[in-house]
Amino acid sequence: MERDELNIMIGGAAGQGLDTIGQILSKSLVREGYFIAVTQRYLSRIRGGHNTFTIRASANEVNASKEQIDILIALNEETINIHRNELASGSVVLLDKALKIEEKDFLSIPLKELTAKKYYNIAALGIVCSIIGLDIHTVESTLDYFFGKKNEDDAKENLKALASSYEWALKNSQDNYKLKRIDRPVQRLMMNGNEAIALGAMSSGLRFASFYPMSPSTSIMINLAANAEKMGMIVEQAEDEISAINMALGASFAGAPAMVSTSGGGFALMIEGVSLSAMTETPIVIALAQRPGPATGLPTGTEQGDLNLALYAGHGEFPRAIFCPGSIEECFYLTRKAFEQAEKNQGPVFILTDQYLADSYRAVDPFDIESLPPVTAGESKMDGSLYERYAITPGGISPRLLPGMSKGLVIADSDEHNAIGHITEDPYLRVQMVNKRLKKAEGIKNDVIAPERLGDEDPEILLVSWGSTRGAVIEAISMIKALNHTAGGLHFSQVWPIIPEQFEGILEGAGEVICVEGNATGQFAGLLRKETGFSVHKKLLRYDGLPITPEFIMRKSGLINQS
Amino acid sequence: MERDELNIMIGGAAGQGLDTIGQILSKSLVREGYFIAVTQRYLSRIRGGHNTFTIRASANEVNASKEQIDILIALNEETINIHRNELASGSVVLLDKALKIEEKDFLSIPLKELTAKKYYNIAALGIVCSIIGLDIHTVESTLDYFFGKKNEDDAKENLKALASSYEWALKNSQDNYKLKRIDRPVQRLMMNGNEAIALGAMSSGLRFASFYPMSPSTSIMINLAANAEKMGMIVEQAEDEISAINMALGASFAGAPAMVSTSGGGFALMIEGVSLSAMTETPIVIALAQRPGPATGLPTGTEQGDLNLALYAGHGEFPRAIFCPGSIEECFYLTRKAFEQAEKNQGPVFILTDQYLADSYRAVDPFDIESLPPVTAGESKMDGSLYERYAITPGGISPRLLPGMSKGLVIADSDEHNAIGHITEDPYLRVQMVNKRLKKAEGIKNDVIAPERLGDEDPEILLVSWGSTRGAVIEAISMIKALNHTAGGLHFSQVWPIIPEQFEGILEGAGEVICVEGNATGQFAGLLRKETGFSVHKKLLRYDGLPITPEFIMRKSGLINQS
Amino acid sequence: MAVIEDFGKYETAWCPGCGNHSILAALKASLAASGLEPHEILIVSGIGQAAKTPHYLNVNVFNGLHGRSLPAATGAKLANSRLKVIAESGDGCNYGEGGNHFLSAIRRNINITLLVHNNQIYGLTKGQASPTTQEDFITKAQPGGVHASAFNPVQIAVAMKAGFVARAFSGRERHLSKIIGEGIAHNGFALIDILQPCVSFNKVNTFAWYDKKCYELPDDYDPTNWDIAVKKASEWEDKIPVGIIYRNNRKPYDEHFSVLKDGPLTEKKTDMDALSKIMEGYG
Amino acid sequence: MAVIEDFGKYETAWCPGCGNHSILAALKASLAASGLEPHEILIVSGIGQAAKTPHYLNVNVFNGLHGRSLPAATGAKLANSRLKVIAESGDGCNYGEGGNHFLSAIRRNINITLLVHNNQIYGLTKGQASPTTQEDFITKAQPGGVHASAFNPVQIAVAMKAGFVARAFSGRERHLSKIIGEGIAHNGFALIDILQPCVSFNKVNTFAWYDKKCYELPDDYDPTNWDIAVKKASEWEDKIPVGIIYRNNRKPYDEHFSVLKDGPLTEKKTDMDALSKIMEGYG
Ligand SMILES: Cc1ncc(C[n+]2csc(CCOP(=O)(O)OP(=O)(O)O)c2C)c(N)n1
Ligand SMILES: Cc1ncc(C[n+]2csc(CCOP(=O)(O)OP(=O)(O)O)c2C)c(N)n1
Ligand code: SF4
Ligand code: SF4
Ligand SMILES: [Mg+2]
Ligand SMILES: [Mg+2]
Repeated sequence: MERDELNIMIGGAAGQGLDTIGQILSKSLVREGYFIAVTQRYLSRIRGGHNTFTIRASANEVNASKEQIDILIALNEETINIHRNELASGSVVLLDKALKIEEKDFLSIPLKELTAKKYYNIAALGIVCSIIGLDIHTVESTLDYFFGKKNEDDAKENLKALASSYEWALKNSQDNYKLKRIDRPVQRLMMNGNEAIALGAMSSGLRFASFYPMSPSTSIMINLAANAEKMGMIVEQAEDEISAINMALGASFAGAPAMVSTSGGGFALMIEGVSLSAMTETPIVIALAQRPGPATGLPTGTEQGDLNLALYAGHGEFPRAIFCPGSIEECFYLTRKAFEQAEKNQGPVFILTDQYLADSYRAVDPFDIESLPPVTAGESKMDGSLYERYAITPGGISPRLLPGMSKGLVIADSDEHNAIGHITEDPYLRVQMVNKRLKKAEGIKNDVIAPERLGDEDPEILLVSWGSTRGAVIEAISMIKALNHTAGGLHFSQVWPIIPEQFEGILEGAGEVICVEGNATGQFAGLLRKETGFSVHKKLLRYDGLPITPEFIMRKSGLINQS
Repeated sequence: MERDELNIMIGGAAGQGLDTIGQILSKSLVREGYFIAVTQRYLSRIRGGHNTFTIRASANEVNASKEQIDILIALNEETINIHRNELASGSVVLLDKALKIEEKDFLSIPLKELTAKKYYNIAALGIVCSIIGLDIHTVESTLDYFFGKKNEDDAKENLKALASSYEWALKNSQDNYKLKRIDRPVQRLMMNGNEAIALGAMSSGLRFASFYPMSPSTSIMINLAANAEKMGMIVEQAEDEISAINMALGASFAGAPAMVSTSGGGFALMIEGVSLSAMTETPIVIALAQRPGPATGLPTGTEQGDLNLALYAGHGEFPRAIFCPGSIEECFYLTRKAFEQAEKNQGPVFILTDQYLADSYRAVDPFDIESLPPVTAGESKMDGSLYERYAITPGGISPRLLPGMSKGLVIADSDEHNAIGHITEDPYLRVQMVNKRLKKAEGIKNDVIAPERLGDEDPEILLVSWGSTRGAVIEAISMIKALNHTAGGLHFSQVWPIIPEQFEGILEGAGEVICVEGNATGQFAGLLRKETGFSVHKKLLRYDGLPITPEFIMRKSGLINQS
Repeated sequence: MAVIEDFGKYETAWCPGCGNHSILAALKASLAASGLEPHEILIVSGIGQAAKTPHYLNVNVFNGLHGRSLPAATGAKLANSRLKVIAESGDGCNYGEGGNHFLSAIRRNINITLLVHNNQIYGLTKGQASPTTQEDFITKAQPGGVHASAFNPVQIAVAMKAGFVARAFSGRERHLSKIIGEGIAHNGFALIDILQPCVSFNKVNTFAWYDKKCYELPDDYDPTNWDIAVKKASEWEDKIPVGIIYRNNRKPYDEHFSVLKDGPLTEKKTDMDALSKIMEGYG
Repeated sequence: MAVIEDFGKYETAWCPGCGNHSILAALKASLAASGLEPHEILIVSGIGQAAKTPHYLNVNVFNGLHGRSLPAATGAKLANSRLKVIAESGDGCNYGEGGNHFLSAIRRNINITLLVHNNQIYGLTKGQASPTTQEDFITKAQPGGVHASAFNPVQIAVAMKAGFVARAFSGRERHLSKIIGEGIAHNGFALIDILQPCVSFNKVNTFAWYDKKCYELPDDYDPTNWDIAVKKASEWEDKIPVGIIYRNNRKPYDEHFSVLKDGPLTEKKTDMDALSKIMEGYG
């Protein structure tokens, strides 16, 4: 039997190499032209515990991960116990013969006979590739790509383990897990959210990035650091998050487009700096990768719990823009938009993402990089006469000179200031300056990304969502439609500002409006009410640290039975 | 002519001793039985600049400051230039003859003849006390109270300067600025907002307070420090605000009721700690004294610009209570309430105040301290068996044991945890714990202070307000009524949680609903809409760093002409 | 008296071979030898691999924020000075995120024992450089190598005349345990910087690396001599001294507060008469 | 070449008699002598009385947050290494709120000149203790006296082998100006801790107090000898040495970055070919 799609989970302890299997398998799939959606679950430890790497592979485009498992690669017994209930009918479990678990639909692999312990994970890879019918040459070259530069002997052993296990599976497994072959595979990239954000930042002309490590944001910076040399950037690990944002602001002030990345607790420490960005009118892009709080919370889980914090972070009042990508492509393009907006409006701009999206690999078409110009910091040069950093203008944006680039002196101030930038405590000037800063909100509004309309018009059921849940919502809409309801979606990839006129009609036109969010209080539903007066009819909230899946939406909405 | 009330402004440069005049005059007035409302304006410098200390003194209760000046004590020429327009008809300006400014209604004082330069401020005090008819003995004893412990010679010279100037004024000034005498003066206290907060905290059983200096919050801690020895407390200045809140949480965990105080930028640094308080379920009271932002902003001005920040500070989701006193009495009683709520609900509670209230002296009746029990940290003791710090209970509140007080071991954790307090990453437990923490919101709601209804029922004009603007709103309501409109008010002394059922009818029943706030975006109006769907009809916003006055409300509402 | 078993036995989340296992064992032994009961002890930690330690012990625990163990420990100690307070965390936690608190704890001489698991790397976040990471060390976050010079906490603590300054190595469990015991017994701030191999992310400063370099200070070493201690503290390249590098008898912080003379804050009652007088003072 | 007048003349918000006036004058003289044009200079400050200084000068200014001048200055320097970057703030700003950044700036050896107006008090917030306030000093916030020992920034900087460590006194304006000049000329991190009387809030460490204690280091003093510098740095009780206490030739931070070899970040263009290759790497 050929399959259009398969959901493959690799489970085991940290340190057993499941990440390696997952990455190579994913990349091989992408190289053979399949679409993928990866969900990674890991614990806050380096060895041991129980982790999973789940790949939904499909011949057709996929938007979200799936819950039901078709192939479970169990690197230990615990994996079977934990995930037995998630097995789809007609599924298969691959496991080491040494575990001595014999059950129907379990394929016991004589790993010991196939290779040495060190290469067990590669052997498991070989088995699964064989079972789903991947071309061994593709897998071999992917393996090469991953291990290429390392130890030669190892590389050889890897290839041997792959070949022997691939062979073994050809002989010893059933034939009903083959993925439908893609004839002329389109060349796509395999990329996760954080990689796409890093790429977006580089294409925007990023020059300076600073950070303090914090999951799930760190890999944005790791990706930038790997390319800093080539791209003419500095990626600086700071002594703490406070330093990170103040460094980035110093760099940005001096003329280097700058960003920081962090997660909840680290962001909390940056909040004074957000306010400084607004007051000094210094551009900055803040990538805030959400994880469950409060405090340290679930460091490796996912959540959409920091929307309110992003909306209101910073003492005093000032405009901001908050983008929340719903796909890998949006991670790239909205990061670009974030840089544009930061430089244009000279203030703080957010990219609000989360662990799920950060770690979720997908197959994406290459971005049209050539046609995309990077931003430039500073608009004008002047000589001699007095430069007014905070000149009052109709739109609130003052022409920006960079220090040291001309004879004009640039004065930025965190106190309330006059047009030049010197401290003032004059009530009249104060009001002028507040108005000036707030006026920028108009420009930001002009550039707002309208929410995306999905599915049917005036549907019985309208799912309202934002950020990383986009894919799950798209698939849930199809599922609801399959149950003979009309269903639609209103998805926000920018949560601030929002412009009621763009979507109020859609809310009014729907039967039941359901807000789908990865938090416990319905923060976006609250924002909607604040901005429109509209109360959603129902909230589907998830806050157990796991991503929202189409199945979760269906279960919680009562449209399909709880499993 | 005897006056019911007088508005007296002292103006001059920092360092000219206007604070001393203001304090002694205020206290003398209170001791003679008058009501007062003080507004202090000062700049962010120690010497020079232009400061004012304005006392509205009245035989009847007063709720707010006034703008029009009856007596202006000008310690320098600048004062006259700046405040000339604020003089009421029939006002008098007191100034040094040496300034050589002669105008009608100006009283030139031969200061040089009356005393030495060092005592000019005391001489000015003597003049004004004489003019308004204060008993010189009251002023003398107040002077004594202020300078008592210091240099004896100085004290004598002070008294001499006072006497000679008092005498001079008796002979040389008109008789139409006498305040109506209070026959049997009630003994009241002269106290400002920060002093009342400190007193409230002490009466609540505060044991540990930590802070990093920041205007306008610092004096809360200065007041506590002065009494730490007597009251059995430690008041610790930390190396930064992050340390301040973490210290307070450590102390509170160990069993010492604890508080911190700060302002916007310093609070930004405490936000991670707020989240820690919620996650570890450790009580803490946070006094957040607002000043205009963003960033350093106007360090010595006033604003109500950090409501949103207080509402949403902290990554992750958790309940909180936010009190915002509208009078000195409320500063005391709501601080008590804050401690009660913090200990009861084991989490963060805010006192949201601002520079205006912090520095505004009033005459208040002594508080009935004896009948008020302090809070106690920890509810139960147990021995031997396993103690569950985070036991799941119907209300979300777990019995609290203190470490070291018994054999039960207390485990607090900033990660998600099981009932004992050990780290967990289990999705099921996670949901249980989130629910447990959020359930506390119900208890907090049960104790909410309903908004205060002021003025007429179902009025043509309803002023909605919160925090320090209460007095101005009360007086504005009277002014509006005097214009033959019906007028009412809905004033919130607790801004979170708010319970729509308590006041929705009042909003609906009013003709025009006007929200009065000391910020530029109408943050409370936004909160109202979010929680009730109700949009206020008009917003009266002030954000120039000055307090909202009754006159401001009248001008801005269009009810009286712009002056 | 509590025996070692009273301090519990838990499964840990650490990698096999990690130096943390020995530190935990040594700490347990020290606590058992200290004569303290589990409930008399409070361990305050931050976030990181090291900071998980108190979860594997029967003691009171406040597991706070990354970098903030010292402030929380300071508050707890000032609140209840009867508690034996230990702060425990990693090098990143204490010298990175918490660097400012490290300086302040020394200045205060707060009587807390600070155990730093110094693996010269950020372990829990998968191997970025910490302040103690050696110059030129390469990580994924520092692919061009670390450009800053390594922080020598012992040097700074000695320079600031901290009350008790020691270095130890997790590979010498018995010696480590003895030092921890002395640190706990010290009345004032005690820093014990514990060299700890991270088998997963630090492939340079390994067990063998430390083992080769570390030598125990001789019996006749005089830790009260500041001049000598300054020199000792700077030894690192060839040989690394382990032991008590420096100590003095500075007055611990809590003893400066006369309010604590008759008992901890947690035992005080609110004096209503005193409060009334204070209130009357506003009259 | 710029002359002293080019650096402007502004009215200040400082008290008459404050040491800051002399520091401003000395700085102006140093800048005029440096050969730098106003627009080539960036002064980054925090918040406090000292931090107002750059507003009284014709230079580029980034007046940021309390305690955060060093990170902002570091970012600016890494972004445009052609700028002469000076960080200027008070003792509270740099050693209190910003203590962690102080340590990191030294570790990085970022080529910034740090001028600390050290009045041993929080001036702008009206006289609370700062980290450099002497033990037992009484303030309204510390009515029982300061219980922590005073931070000696020079000691720490020397202990950490900072590139350039000096102490100066605002009362010796000419000497101060010379030291600032040398600090600015130094290629690497330069700390100049400037003793500065605060006439309003520090009635102990007055002009006379400093003047009596301060002595200039003799010409034959060798600031490259670390051992001697450690001792010199600790002098405070009787006599206070002013001058360059320690210096070395550590490589400044920006020179470690090969990416800066051909010019500052601010002059780089985005290399689209390189970017395409990076993207293809995900294929
Ligand atoms: C405010 C904040 N920033 C960052 C993190 C992420 N974080 C957790 S542990 C850690 C580093 C731990 O390193 P170290 O203290 O050396 O401990 P180790 O894991 O090496 O024992 C970091 C950066 C966090 N939890 N909180
Ligand atoms: C985050 C933050 N905390 C506190 C303050 C308040 N504050 C302003 S200046 C200052 C102290 C200044 O002392 P110092 O740095 O020594 O400078 P000086 O005024 O003595 O020159 C403080 C605490 C602030 N602006 N920001
Ligand atoms: S990552 Fe390193 S420090 Fe963490 S447990 Fe493993 S070996 Fe130990
Ligand atoms: S308060 Fe002190 S530091 Fe500030 S200006 Fe006055 S004298 Fe100078
Ligand atoms: Mg570490
Ligand atoms: Mg100072």
